[in-house]
Amino acid sequence: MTVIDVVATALWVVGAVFFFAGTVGLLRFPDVYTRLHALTKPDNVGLGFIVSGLAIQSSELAVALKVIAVWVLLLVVNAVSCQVIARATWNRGIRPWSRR
Amino acid sequence: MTALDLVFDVVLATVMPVLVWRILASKDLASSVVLFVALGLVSALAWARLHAPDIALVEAAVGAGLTGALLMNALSWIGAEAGVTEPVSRATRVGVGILVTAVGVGLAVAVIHLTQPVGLAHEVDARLADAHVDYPVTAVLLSFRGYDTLLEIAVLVTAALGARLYAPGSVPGGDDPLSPHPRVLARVLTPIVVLVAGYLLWRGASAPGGAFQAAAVLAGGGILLVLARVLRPPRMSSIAVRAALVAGLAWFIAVAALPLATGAQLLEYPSASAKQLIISIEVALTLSISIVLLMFFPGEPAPGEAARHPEDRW
Amino acid sequence: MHEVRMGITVVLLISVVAGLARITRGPTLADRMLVAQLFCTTAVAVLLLLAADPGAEALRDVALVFTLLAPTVVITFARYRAPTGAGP
Amino acid sequence: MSAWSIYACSGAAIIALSLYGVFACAPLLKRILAANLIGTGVFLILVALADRSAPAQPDPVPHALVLTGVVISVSATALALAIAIRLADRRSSDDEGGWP
Repeated sequence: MTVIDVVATALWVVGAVFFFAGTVGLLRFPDVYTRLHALTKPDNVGLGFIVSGLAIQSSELAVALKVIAVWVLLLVVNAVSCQVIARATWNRGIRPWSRR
Repeated sequence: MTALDLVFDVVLATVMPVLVWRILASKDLASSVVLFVALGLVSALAWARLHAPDIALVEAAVGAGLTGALLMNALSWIGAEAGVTEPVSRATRVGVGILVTAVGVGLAVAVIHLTQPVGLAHEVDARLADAHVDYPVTAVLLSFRGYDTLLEIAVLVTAALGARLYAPGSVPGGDDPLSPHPRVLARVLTPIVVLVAGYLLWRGASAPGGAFQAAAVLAGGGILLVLARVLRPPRMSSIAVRAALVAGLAWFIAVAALPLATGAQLLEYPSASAKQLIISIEVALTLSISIVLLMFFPGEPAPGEAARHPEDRW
Repeated sequence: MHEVRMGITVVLLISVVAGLARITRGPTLADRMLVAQLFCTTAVAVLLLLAADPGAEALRDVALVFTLLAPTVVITFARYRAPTGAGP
Repeated sequence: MSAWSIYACSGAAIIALSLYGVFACAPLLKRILAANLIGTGVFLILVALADRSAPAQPDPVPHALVLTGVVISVSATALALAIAIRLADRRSSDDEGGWP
């Protein structure tokens, strides 16, 4: 394993941890809005780490740019999707959970 | 194949039937639809593992994007409680259960014991030069089995006509309660969707991609525009829509029948211009299939009475 | 490196399967939709990891298509009106 | 067990489950879903069989079949949904009428 491989592996492991954290949040958090917050972790950070690992390891620049493009696109799409989900939930009269 | 590959395959292959079971067992139809979307995503991974990236591409667009949207939309029209057929008696369920178990086990055993080594891969490879395309799957679709694809587009156009006859679609009015996000997102994504569709179509001659993939992506983008209320659902009354709907079929038939005039066989492309003809068919097919898929989407039900009489909105 | 990537994909797959419990539990449709979105993100990650194997480059396009069409279902869900008046 | 046989068994299980769904589920929408899922099972078996030659190139003929099959299956589902929409509409609008 070269240095790059080691770094890439570390990045992937960190990314996988964020994916795992997202699932835990999805299962443990009390309402839709907090779960949305949990979901953004794998979306943004988790995939970000995995993509960085792949990008530094790829031999071609085009490949690195493509995986980064997928990540950026997913950031945009999921950010808006989360807003849409939150707004639809709010419009249906569901209010955020609070510790009473 | 390493042990980890095996673990991945086993987990994936177990998750799919479990999802199917949950889809059919879940009490709430909306969660069935969500689970169905999840199954679409998971099965795309299975196609990827089985070295079928073409199918993964179509599945990604059709299974996850289109069918999910169609089902969710149909659910808004039908309602969660409507559309219930007669309850099935216990005896029938037990009988059917026994029968399908037999079918499943028999099928699995039969498939695993297929010893005949592999079908037509060698034949396709040997004749690839005659097909005028470099990518085997595209060669099978448009050259070796052009017949199938020609009939398929006919089936698709018929299905689109049928779907529109039954549920002609509606035009939602009023303010968008989700404004402005869907509209902005659709506007940002549309150029990228068109670019990706073009890229997939262009790749089809030499690598995974082609008319079906491009059309599925385009249709997904179209549905996004309709959902975001940027575009209205395509209307049958529009000449442009009708032309786009039949373009693929008409052009394919023309190209297929033309060699008959020179004494050649049906679908025998003249070898000098074969590649150009295949590409032109692919472009026409992309257009038609994407419009067909878009026609399946009847639009949102309008609030109140309007949704009850969709024929008024033809 | 293939083994490392496969190891990561197995972890991702198992973690997303655990998330399935949320679809069953709900309680609202939005919660279920979140799981579908998590599935989508995970599928993209898995596809990108698988695409690093030689000969599997096309899977990057699949990931791209996934990303592009993910919002369709989310927006149909958001438009979903239960006609009987029941909540999401 | 090789990879293809695992997926082929999975396909057989999906076919059995969804066949059961077609006959035993009460909601019309679920029957439509089940019919669509039978297709998924069949495709899985076909593509698994095409991959028997792994690690050599898989057989392109089943791939082409499934490719068209996926699109046909979404059309069939969409047509069925359109009919189901119309049926629900009829039922709700003329309850007094003679619609079955």
